[in-house]
Amino acid sequence: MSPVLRLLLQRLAISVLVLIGVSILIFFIARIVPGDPARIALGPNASQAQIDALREARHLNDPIVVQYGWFIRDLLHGDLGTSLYTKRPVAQDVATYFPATLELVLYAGAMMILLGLPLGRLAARFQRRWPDHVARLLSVIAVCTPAFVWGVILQLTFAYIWPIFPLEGRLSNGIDAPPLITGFYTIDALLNGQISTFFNAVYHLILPATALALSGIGQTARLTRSSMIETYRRPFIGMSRAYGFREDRISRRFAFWPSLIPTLTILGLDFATMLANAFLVERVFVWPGLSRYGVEVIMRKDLDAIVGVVLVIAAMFLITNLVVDLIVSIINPRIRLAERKAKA
Amino acid sequence: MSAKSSSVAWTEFRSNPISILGLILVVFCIALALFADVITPYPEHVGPIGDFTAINQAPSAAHWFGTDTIGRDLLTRIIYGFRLSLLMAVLVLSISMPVGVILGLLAGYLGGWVEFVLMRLTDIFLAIPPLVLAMAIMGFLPATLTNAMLAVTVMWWPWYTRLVYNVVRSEAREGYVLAAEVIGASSPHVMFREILPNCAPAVLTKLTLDIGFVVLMVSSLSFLGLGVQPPTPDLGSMVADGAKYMPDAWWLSIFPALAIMVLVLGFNLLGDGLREAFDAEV
Amino acid sequence: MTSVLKIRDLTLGFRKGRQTAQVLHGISMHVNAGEKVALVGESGSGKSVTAQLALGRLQQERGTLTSGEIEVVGHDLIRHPEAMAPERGHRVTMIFQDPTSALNPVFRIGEIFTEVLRSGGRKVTAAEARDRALKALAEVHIPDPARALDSYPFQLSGGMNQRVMIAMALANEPELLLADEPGTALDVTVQAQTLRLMDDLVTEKGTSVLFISHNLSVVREFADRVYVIYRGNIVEHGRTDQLFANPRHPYTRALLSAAPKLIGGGLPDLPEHSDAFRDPLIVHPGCGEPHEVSA
Amino acid sequence: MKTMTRLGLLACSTAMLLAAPLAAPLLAQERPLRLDEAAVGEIDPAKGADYADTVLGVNLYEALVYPKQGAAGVQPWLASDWTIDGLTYTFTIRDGATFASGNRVTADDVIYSFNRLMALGQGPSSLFEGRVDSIEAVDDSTVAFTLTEAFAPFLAALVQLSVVDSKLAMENQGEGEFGEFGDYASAWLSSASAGSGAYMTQAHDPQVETVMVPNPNYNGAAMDPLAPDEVTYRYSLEASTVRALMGRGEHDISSLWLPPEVLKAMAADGTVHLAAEPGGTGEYIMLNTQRPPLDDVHCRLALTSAYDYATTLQLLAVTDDMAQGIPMNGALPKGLYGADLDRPMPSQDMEKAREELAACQYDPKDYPLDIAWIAEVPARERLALLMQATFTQLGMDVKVTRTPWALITQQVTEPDTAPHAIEIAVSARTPDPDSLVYNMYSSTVPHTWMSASYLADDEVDGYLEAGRTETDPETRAQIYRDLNARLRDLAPAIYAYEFTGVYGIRNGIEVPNLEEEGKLYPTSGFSMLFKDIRVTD
Repeated sequence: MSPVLRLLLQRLAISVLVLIGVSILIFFIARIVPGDPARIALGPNASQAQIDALREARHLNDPIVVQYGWFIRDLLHGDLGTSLYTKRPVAQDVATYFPATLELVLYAGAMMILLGLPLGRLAARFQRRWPDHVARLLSVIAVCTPAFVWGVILQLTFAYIWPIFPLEGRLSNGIDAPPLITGFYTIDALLNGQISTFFNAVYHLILPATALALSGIGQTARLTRSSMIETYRRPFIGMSRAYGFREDRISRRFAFWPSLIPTLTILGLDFATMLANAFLVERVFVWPGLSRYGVEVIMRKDLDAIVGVVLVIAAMFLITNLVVDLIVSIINPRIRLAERKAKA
Repeated sequence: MSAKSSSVAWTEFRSNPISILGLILVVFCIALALFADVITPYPEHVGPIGDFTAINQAPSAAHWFGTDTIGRDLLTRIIYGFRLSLLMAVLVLSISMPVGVILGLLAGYLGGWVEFVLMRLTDIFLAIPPLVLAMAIMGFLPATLTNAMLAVTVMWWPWYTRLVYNVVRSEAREGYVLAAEVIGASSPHVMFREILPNCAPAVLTKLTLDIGFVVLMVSSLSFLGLGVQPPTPDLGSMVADGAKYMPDAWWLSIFPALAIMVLVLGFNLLGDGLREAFDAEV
Repeated sequence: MTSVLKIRDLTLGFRKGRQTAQVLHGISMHVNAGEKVALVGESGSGKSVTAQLALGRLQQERGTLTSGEIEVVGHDLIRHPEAMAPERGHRVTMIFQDPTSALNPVFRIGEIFTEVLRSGGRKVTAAEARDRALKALAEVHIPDPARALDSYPFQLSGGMNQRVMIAMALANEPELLLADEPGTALDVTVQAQTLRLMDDLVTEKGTSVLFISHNLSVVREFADRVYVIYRGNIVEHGRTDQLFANPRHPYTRALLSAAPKLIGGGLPDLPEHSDAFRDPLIVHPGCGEPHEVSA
Repeated sequence: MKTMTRLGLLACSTAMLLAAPLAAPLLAQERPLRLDEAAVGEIDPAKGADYADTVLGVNLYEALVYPKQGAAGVQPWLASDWTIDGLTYTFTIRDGATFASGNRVTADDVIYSFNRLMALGQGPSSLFEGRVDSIEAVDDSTVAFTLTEAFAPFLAALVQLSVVDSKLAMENQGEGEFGEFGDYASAWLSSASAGSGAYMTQAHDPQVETVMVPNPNYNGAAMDPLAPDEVTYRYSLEASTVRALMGRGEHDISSLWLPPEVLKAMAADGTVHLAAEPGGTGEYIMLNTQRPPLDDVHCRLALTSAYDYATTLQLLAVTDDMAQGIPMNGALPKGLYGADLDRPMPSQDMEKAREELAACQYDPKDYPLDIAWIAEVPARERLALLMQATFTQLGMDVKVTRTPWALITQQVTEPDTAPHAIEIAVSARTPDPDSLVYNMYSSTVPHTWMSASYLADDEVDGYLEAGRTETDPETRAQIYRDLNARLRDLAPAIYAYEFTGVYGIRNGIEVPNLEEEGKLYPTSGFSMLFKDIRVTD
């Protein structure tokens, strides 16, 4: 087995354990709170008989550990319960709304990497000179401003005062959603050859993705900068300079790649922050995603739906970390080639 | 880790104008919060009492930041919002930090099953984005100030546990710890007297940065309507409530938004300055 | 006789805030073509900064104050330090204390080697680069050069990495090789082996070497001429045989008497400080600086 | 990295360039109508409960009867006429009535719909609970209901019985607990419509929007030739978003819940006009009659006297001649039996409030008062804060809590956990006062958000029962007037004001039912018939 694969399997096993832990945590929090879930689920007009029937049907009279067992069994059957908010199965809601959030977060993530890394690299290369000061100031402001404030500011500026971008939604009124394949409108539109729908979807993504990405861009730039400054102090950069490697080659290659390893690990966390900040941004831009659904179900004490949303987001976060681990292990030859060293 | 003495750190800190700016902002915000009763032009507007004859007024000489939807002076409420944000941040951190630090010490120093259990628990907490976990907890509890703080506290300690754990793991191999163990010092002694002081720069730096981030988190919760309840002045809910009146009454959300920015920025710059000065890994 | 390195009355200071820390107090030295010269002193004596100045790098940093003259392969590095940019890695190269940490851990030896061959903007095709690298590695007696090129530094032993380093240092046929505590981080026998290998090669190619070292046994074995530096001042200068046979400066004597402790690397124990260490420069016969001779 | 960055920039800039001309919506339809509601839309008529659900219900489905336009009572709708014989109500289904599927509307569809409503036990089912003894098909187009006992509000209640296409529903039903009826197509009907209304669903997402197109088989009341050919009913838009969309001409009719300032600002832009939908909804500040100190009527009267009615109305003003509320002088909004319009409107009287408080057995200082307001309706915060300010002057310790609606529905099931006071809007669901006050004040109903006063008064119960069984309209009206008087004396609520829905309507859209004299359907939501709306540009 290759070391990368072994590492991944190891991480996967840990992730599954963690996910089980998360499910226990969230399940118990949901059950110890005041209020009878059956009564909440049935709404104000329910009779005592209806409530008793539901308590029985959902095993609410069993000990909590047994209830957790039932919960896991249903979970494995893809049954997350029913949402009070949409009156549909939670699993169906999650499947409907998650792609929108994921699409938004992935675009924001791409912006974070494409803009944050170069900005941080630039700051490190020109450490303590003006590009550094500008980059640092921009990134610290980006980090210190909550995503919802960016949302409000961007919407006000670029959709209201200068109506360059759409105010809200995933597609303009009158443009139909592309046939469902992945749930990502941009990808589905391309797969179906609907170029104008693709651009319309991208056009709608720009403002919310930017609002979501800004603090990530700042964070990435800061991390990249400090990681690269650390790298610049290492002897192999001294060697590169002594051998006359061009400064921008060092900055782009010889200092950049080693710095990426610690940066990437933390970028995984930033991605998680984005999943959370999507809750704020989707609200501002009326983005029909899982986060907006999450806010609504939380406001309504829709227990099954809350548990479902948190589990999905935790799973997403763990998958992100797995992907990050994979990328790091590919970039970092020490992990990739661990076996060869053992033999040598 | 903490190779630099505090005087060297101070010299270094002082030489960085950005850090000084952070310090000034922090002192400014704290001063506003402390002396809110004296400074604010309309201290009676902190509560529900407004002036229904002066609703939604644009910024003017009488109301520098305008008035809100029930005629309260926005500047007054923002200054009290500083007080509340800072108070919440301090309370949240004064519980989550010690808990996290002690658990991190235990996990890192004792190892074995203690380490396994604590660190897996930490992983579980860290596997859910903090805001989502806090929101979920708030989803199950009534939205009150206490519960909001509780929710944030519950999700904050693991960060300190992990930080201290990592420091301890590297410090435990250091000579002075081995030396202390060789001469037969007790575990608590080694943990608290030998290792803890060496975690201090990292923990303090993180603490400073975290004040900003707790403010950010709490205001995000409030923005979603899950945190502080009216009429208590809170910056996040002011932004959310004001956003409904955009763009006509822009001041309602722009000023509180800027206030959050300034507050978080101050602690961030200060924290960054400390990090560089102490060379601390956070 | 041409000097590849010529330093005259060189001072160096670092400004920090309103204070200036003076590191070099007006040193003069030279390295002639094909000559192996050692600069000996404790850490912090100013020997490493001298190497950095010779690369033209340190004077480009902000807060660095220099005066005097420093001329390397014909370039005036006080006025035009940037002139060194295309020469680094070609006419002047360097070898380091710890070869493994001096090689970038996330790139293969081959990639680093190619970069070295192309440094200063020289056009070298990939095939050509690999060819030259293989030859260079063969010269330093690396058993399987092709495999080494495809390896990462951490996959090779320290000795192998030092050979790679030497191959890189000599691949572009430099005129001056700066050896900053070469191989101090290595095992003593490995260090000795690689130094001998280097010595053979530089002798064969006629490369000048500036050894920067605190290790007197290394200096005694490999250097033709020695400068002893103490706190930013050259205190004694002579041919290796003269200096070791007849150390005249109190500091040199103290160093030599401490020598047994120093063999095998490691940080030198500071010889006990004495005011006598501040005595003026002593130059052994026949060893004057070029400008003094011509003057 | 370098190439990636360039690619990214290239992609972004290309997207911007190409997207700009696409900014204008590509309208496939000639007369689109876009409107929004604060809540989530439920298109299953057996589950619908609130305003948005009513609007969806009346457009997608037809009931046997419909509120009279511009008057009290009901008119023929899906039923062309009916006869009442003692406890039996017999309806004849309109000739040629057809579902969107092309199926004819038959008596069996009515029976299926009624049984389905009662089996699911949600939405408007409580209007009929225990009242119908049997329902049978006399022939294909005649259906007869037999009641268990006299029930005067029955006919009016039928406006809430939407008739579902039973053949289509049964083709689409899933597994469920209802035997041969499976799940009563519960899942399917929450995602598609199966009615005979003027419109049918094209797409439905409860969190986003419902898209409706005209029903090609519709043969009910005439449809305006300029009626929209595509209706998008959107959910949960922020006030600022609606305002901006309307400013750009990308939205046509706002929800009812915009703060007055926003409506005012929109109207001032000159691209939007306002229209009001008065009637049928009371704004009640329900006082918890089971918790001290409000279990003492004098304490309650102190609050009703201290309440600042004038400022309330001032806060609801949108423009000089339009407001989101009008004064209310009792438990019944105008337009319902028993609402007496001659009585003076209440006003703040602090003197009287202090007297009542003195007569109250409790010292207000010992009992902190908690007032809740519904988080979903931001404008109510002001009224809660206004109460806090006013009641504090009486020496009371008042706490205000923002509570999400779902939590309120949960809290109110127990008088002990319910707040002392909470402002709730209650609408008559049918054009009959019984649909409003019975659920609010009868001591026999389970505790719900409508009955958060927990009143238990024999005299009130007596009036309520009498109102149900009495069929003579004039006597009934007197019963409700007496009830109203009694409810003023008992003060189970502060009758704060009567809610008036104010819509912002984009110029170019005409809503005659709201804008023309005498065309209003006085029951909340029933005027929003898309078939009557004109899209003129």
